[in-house]
Amino acid sequence: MATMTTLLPGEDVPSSQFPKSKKGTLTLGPGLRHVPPSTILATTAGSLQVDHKKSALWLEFENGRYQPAVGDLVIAQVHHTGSDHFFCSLTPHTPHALLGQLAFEGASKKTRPNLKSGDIVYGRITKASKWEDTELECINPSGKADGMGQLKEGMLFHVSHAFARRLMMGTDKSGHSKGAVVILEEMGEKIRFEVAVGRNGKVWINSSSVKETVMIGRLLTTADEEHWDVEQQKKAVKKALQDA
Amino acid sequence: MPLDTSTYSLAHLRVDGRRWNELRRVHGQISTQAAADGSSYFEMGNTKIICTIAGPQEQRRGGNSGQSHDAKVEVEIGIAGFSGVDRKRRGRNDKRIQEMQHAIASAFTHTLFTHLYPHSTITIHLHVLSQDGALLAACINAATLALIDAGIPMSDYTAACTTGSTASYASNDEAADPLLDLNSMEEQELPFLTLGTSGGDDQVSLLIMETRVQATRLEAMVSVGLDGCRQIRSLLDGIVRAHGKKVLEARVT
Amino acid sequence: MGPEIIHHPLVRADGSATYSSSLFSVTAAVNGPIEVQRRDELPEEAAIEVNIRPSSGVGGPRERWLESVVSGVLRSVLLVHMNPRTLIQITLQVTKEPSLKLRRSVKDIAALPSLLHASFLAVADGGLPLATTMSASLVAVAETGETVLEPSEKELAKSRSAHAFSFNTHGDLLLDESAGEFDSQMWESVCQLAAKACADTVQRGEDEAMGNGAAEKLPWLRLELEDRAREGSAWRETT
Amino acid sequence: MAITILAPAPPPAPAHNRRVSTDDEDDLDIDDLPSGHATHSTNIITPGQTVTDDVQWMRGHGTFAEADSTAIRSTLAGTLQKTNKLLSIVPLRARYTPEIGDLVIGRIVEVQSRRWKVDVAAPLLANLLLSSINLPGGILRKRTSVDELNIRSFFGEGELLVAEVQSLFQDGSASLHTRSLKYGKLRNGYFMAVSGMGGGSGVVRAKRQIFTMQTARGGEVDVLLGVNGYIWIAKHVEEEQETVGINRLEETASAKMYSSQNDEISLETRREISKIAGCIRALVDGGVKVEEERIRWAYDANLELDETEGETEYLGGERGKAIVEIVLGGG
Amino acid sequence: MPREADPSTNEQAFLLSALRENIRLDGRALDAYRPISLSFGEDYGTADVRIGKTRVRATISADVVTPFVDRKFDGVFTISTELSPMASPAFEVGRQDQTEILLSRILEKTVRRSGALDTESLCIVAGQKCFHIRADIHVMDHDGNLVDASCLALIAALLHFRRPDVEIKGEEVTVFSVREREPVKLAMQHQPFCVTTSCYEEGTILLHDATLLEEQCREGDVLISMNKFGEICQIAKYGGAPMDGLSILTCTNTVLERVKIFDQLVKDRIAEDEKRRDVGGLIAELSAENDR
Repeated sequence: MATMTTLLPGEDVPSSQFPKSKKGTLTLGPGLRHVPPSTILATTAGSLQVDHKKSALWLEFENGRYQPAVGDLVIAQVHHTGSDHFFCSLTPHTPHALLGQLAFEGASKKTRPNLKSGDIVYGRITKASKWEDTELECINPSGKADGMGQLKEGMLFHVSHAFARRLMMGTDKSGHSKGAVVILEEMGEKIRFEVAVGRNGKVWINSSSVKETVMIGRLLTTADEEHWDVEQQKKAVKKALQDA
Repeated sequence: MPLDTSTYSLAHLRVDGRRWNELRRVHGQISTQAAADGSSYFEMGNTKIICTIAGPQEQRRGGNSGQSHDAKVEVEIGIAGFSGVDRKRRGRNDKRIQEMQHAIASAFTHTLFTHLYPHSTITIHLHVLSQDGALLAACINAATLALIDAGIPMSDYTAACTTGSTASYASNDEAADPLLDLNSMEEQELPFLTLGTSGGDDQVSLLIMETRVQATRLEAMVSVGLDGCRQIRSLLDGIVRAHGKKVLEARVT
Repeated sequence: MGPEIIHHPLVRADGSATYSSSLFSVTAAVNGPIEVQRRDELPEEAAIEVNIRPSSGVGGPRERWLESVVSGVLRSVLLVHMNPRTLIQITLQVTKEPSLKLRRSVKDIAALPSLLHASFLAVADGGLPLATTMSASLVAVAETGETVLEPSEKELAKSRSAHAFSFNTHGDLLLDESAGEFDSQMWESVCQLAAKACADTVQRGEDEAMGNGAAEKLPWLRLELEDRAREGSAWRETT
Repeated sequence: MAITILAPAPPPAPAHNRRVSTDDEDDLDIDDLPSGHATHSTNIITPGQTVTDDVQWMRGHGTFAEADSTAIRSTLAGTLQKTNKLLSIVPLRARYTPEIGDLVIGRIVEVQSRRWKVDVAAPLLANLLLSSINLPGGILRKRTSVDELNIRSFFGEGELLVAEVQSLFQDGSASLHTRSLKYGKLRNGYFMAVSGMGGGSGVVRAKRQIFTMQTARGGEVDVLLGVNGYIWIAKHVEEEQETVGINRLEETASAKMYSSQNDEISLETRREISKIAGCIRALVDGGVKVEEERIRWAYDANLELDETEGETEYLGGERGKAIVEIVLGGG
Repeated sequence: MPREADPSTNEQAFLLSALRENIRLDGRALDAYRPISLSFGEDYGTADVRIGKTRVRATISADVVTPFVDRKFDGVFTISTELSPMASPAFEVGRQDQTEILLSRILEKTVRRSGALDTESLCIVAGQKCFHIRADIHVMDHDGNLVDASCLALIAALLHFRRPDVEIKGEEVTVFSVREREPVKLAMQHQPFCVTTSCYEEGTILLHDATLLEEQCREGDVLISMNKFGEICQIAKYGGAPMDGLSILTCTNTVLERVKIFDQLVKDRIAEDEKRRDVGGLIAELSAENDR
């Protein structure tokens, strides 16, 4: 891997780092802003990441509050119910996001999902703007839930939003975890459990036993807090399975 | 002024002539304030309290308690400047009073059926006219009566009283006797606790002690307190029944 | 001696940092962007709330003044228009103060660079959008007329005047607060010294200035921030 | 100020003898109690008291059972009421709980974009939707967005109205309507609050909640008894029954419908209004239920007393007691 | 008015079902504490306590004031607890929060009312001059159990603190700065600590050192303050779910065990700190000088 470019707030991205793309459009991710005509400035301290295929640039940084972005899968908690929306909270102390009562699989005016305050849902962000309320849905354009909707039972664990992103990166062709988190895969080989990861730093885990759920959740939160590398993760999973 | 506890060991009589397990005179009235949703007047010896209930009524805006589905119990205590020996004015922000308010509110939140009144508030106003010990206990008893008058469902009476232990903490006297229902002179000299129970089986819903005492003496104090609460409960029950009888008589004629 | 910095010392806050110089030690916590109360809401930009808490006692007028100065500087550093109708809440807890008795006004001036550094590092840690990087420095003028950069307690106690400056990476002046007696000529020379000092903290490693090998001119702020940035994506290297 | 020395009170009855145990309390003969709304037992039941542990009964309002027991226990101080197999406790006194069809008097607390929030002395504020009121210009008129903007021209904060409970929400709050000519804004009168329907002495549900009284000197006076315990006593205004078509009638009525301006009320009428209010207050103080017949009796009783004992404006104290005595004696 | 966000229904239900199986989310035993760290600052009278993610800092300071008219022979001792948004955005500056009131009351009763600090020893000239010892509690991170952590920090800081030495010559009072003369320790009469017991499931499950989530889900709590001699300084059970009278009594036994551990912890850390400071026996020398 090439040496990492780190930027300080207010510094511009050197044009040599721009993705070599045939497409004319650049996609800017978090931590960067465009100042016309062609300057790209960092808005925080982070390491520059470039995806040449997608012609995208973004800055990676670890801490801070989750900022909603369109297309993100999140775990939201219903705060209260309005006449045609559920008011949901993505992170504490931020304005509520709106979840349409009809944005569920099979929902109609007659059969609305009955969510109460305190329930949690897995949904996708459809609108995120600094001027308007954030909006969510639990339905695909095809009308299918596709794993979204209310999350029943189980337990919610809180991790940093950077760690949640790594958890969601999936694996590359050779089966390696792109995000360098192998806990879920390693565990999955021995134990059956359900998992949903929200970009807002929430991981929902449900298994048949309380003990196993707690074990997986604790491994994830400690891995996040103590910055375990893949080897440490594997070791910890092994140990946890032995102790159980 | 140190309390002369030496006489106690001789005659086993307290400064006001009571024995160790005697309550002071308890007197209560119900429905004293016509304008309130519920009200009571309660005396424990010379501690005198008026209690009024407002609600359940819609929660004030801006409370933003969003998720809570149950009624909220709020308590406001006003202590009259002339109620005690020292004419000290206590401000609204006095932490001791706020602590008492919190204790009473959370004790009743558990015994009242708050889930029957979603998004509403039940406010308990307590006006202390005269203090002579057992202030918190008297407030709780007065509130119980007023809440019954307001017709707010509860699982049982909440009854409270104080107990103390003879001889202060300085002397580690194993022979210390527990005392029931202390007056303010006794409260100043002796370690004491306030005990509140709800339900018949000695379920302690409130216990507050602010003075230093040997842990070994706690058991005797608590058990005397539990007995005191049983007595208070039956006295409260008597007050409610007498009031109910009066109301029914008026209705029948 | 460079300042001592601890990144992200707190768990609950969105961003936090502890900054300790030889004079002061300050822990900063930032929460944001969060929901703002109606009365503080700004339609076009984020409201900034700064709270300074002294190590003992409750804050008074001098803390309120420091708060207003700090929030003014941060407003020019943060991209407040990126998060309109929200709140960025910064709490600064002073944990160490000079033990020598200093003049009130001098002590306040002396505290400013530490407060600013702590809050800037916390804001950067919290990933809040920033327009630029900033640095601050303290200069004291001794009775002899000699200028001292980052004075010690004793030097400060004996100083004729004290000056706090803050500059961003482009060399724009963000803060200028002084106490004591001085003339405009003196001020200008002090200002130049401070500008140089501020620029030094963030200069690029490859710059020739590094070659001079002056130890006290280490670009500590750049190093700290870059370290932090690398740490954030350290996991990539393990794959 | 005169100082009275109270006689020393007797010592409290030895409490030990009165064990708190349901066995010692008057045994409740549930089986003998006739079923139905009108009758309840005369025994007082207090919170926490076990009503029965017989499994044949079902628990209704004012009772609860602990998770691990079948015993039905009371949550209120009141009397037992039996409806077939359902046992409920009627409290001695309680705040008004709305029921569909109740005639209530309320006060506007808040104006929202398409509805009003109305205080009806219930645990929660009642709703009055813009679509549930008669709009000026005919019943069948369509509601427009202009009406939404002019919502304050119908009812503003603090104004009083008489309405009927149309439906109840899940949380128990009421939705009101004023879609009848007898409902709507209140003016020309006097408001008083007594405790409402909750088993206590106050306004009771009766055949007629609105009636007109012919007073001795002040002409006709309307009395509106809200089931929620709010009472409105006002000067009677004759509807102008001119020879106009039915549509015309509605129009003239509706023009005045939302006026907040009082008519001219003579001193005599004002005095009579206050006397009726005094009578009602005397009834409430005496623990007598407030209903049309009793108010009329009380008013007549007061007139009688005016003659025998001289006229007085204050109807509390001794005079109040005398009125109540006559009323209880049967008018 | 900001407030702490309520945990989701799932979290509440899961936490309770786990407790029913005697499992806590962080794998602790019910009566176990999270790892406790206690450290002292460079200056005298600063203690930093971390219990898990909860972090509290106590700072003691002293100055000379006139005593209260009705307490001529006593010094002044105040404890200030002001919660800031640093600990949690739910805490607002300048508004008294329920948590803050209870925290301040418990510290007041545990430490001040129980006479842990001998205030008579703070008197310099009766009726004219005395020390005002001020304790500031700064909550830096809030993840539950603020009371126990604050109490521990406060006692440790009081034990660590040294007030300036004074000399009285007739009417004249000289207060020596730290540089002039080795400062002196405060006179402590006993060291009380507070232990919070949280209860669940109608008081059948009791646990110590609840995290914030566990606090939000609990039915009630009992705060008991004791010293190692088995004296109870304060009990506070504010409402909540009723508990058996007997189980409160048994609570005091487990609390006493915990208090003894706290007492030893503070003692060890203080000894370590003194050793660290006493480079080359300098302090011993100075204090010997003071004694004469």
